[in-house]
Amino acid sequence: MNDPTRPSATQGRTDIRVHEADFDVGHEIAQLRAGNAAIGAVATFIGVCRDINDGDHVAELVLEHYPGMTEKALGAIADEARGRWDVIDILIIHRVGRMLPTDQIVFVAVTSAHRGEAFAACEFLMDFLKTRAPFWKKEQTPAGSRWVDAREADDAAAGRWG
Amino acid sequence: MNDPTRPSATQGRTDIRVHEADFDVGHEIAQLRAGNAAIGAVATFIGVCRDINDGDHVAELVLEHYPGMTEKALGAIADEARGRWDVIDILIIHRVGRMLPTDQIVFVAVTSAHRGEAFAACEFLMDFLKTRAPFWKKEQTPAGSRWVDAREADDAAAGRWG
Amino acid sequence: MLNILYFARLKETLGRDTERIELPAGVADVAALTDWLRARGGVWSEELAASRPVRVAVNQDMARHDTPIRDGDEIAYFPPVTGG
Amino acid sequence: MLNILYFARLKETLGRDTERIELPAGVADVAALTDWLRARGGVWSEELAASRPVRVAVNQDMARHDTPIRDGDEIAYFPPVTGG
Repeated sequence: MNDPTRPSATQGRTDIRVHEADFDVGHEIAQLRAGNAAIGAVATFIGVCRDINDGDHVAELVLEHYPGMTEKALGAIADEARGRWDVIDILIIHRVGRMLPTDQIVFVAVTSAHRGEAFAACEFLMDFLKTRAPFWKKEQTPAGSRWVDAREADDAAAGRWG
Repeated sequence: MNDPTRPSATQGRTDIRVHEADFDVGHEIAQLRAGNAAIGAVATFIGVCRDINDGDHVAELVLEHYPGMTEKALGAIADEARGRWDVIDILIIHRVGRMLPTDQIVFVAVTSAHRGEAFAACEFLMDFLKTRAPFWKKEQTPAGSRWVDAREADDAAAGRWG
Repeated sequence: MLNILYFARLKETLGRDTERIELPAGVADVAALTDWLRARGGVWSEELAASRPVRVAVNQDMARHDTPIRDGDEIAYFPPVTGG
Repeated sequence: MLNILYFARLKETLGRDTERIELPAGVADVAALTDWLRARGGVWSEELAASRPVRVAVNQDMARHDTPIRDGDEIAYFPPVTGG
């Protein structure tokens, strides 16, 4: 992982945060871009809590994680993305704790000189975060609370990257 | 193109804007998501004016377009994306006129229930916008002003989608 | 009448952004109109040479050489696009 | 000593989120530790059955059955991850 205290225009920084608090994507994007004229492309992804999953109404979601390993796993995923694509900045914010439908859960932003690298790295980060970072979702539905099962589609998405 | 005055939670709206004024991505994302608990994924892309292109310093950029055809072409691209992926909202904002390095040029945002569709549609929209929408860039460099040549990489990127 | 528009580099080299002309006799498609314009000579034959990557839109849709042209159409000539 | 952590569904069904144990005699890798825990019977043999999709991390890195375990390690048992 790059030293986040000394970004350069073309190498940027990796910034990984795991916390309960919500985040402001407009502010985060502005901070990431601030004054860096080497950036030509910013690809971002926001994962949002829906009110329905597997056909059932979801009233709330609780996200548990493995403190310490979470940051380590996300750092390793970011390093892997940097090894594959020529990106400038990588920002990953993942919330934990209690969330309601329409709440933001995760934010990934990648800056690069060109759009192809930004898009690829952003989608790669999400696919690997979904399968390699120790987060677990528990949903509150009318039938009670239940742990969300891992999706085969997520393994398939991560598998695409070879 | 969907009627932008009557969005539904799962079909959303297509919103296309071409203008000189800058835009606030945080505000636009918030407006797009506002209260829609069917949205699980928001993929966005911001294209930014760099201070260097083809090795030369770029002092400013002027974007010309073909009023009328621009909106028509972007609407057709958005319709094509809706035909290919199950997306909720599509927002495309493209600036025209004079821009300086670090200025935002284009913003594409796609909402969907799931991330795969949002990512694919967002990248598709950018690839097709780059090759099918009538915008032309003129750069001001130390050697004078020059029209930017179309890139073969952009044709290749659009060609990928078959 | 045809309304012809020129954009970007073509607008500068041809020295105009729009012109209105009577539909020339015998012009029924894009290829024929381009030939007719090219016959003006000078920068017209240079800029609209078959070797140049010129794009044409008819009534604001991308056109091909064999796209029909009718009286009242809006025709645009421009270089390959470079937005985004 | 080993520090063993349990997360999500496993934490609930096994009734604990952490425990400290002496490194059991003969346990040198993940497979052996899992066998040792499974030998506790009841929910342990059910939840850690080979047919269950249980994941293991050693010192906060994803581990495999043959990943070595040494005294002082932090071992975590959890279901497949579902974040993002």
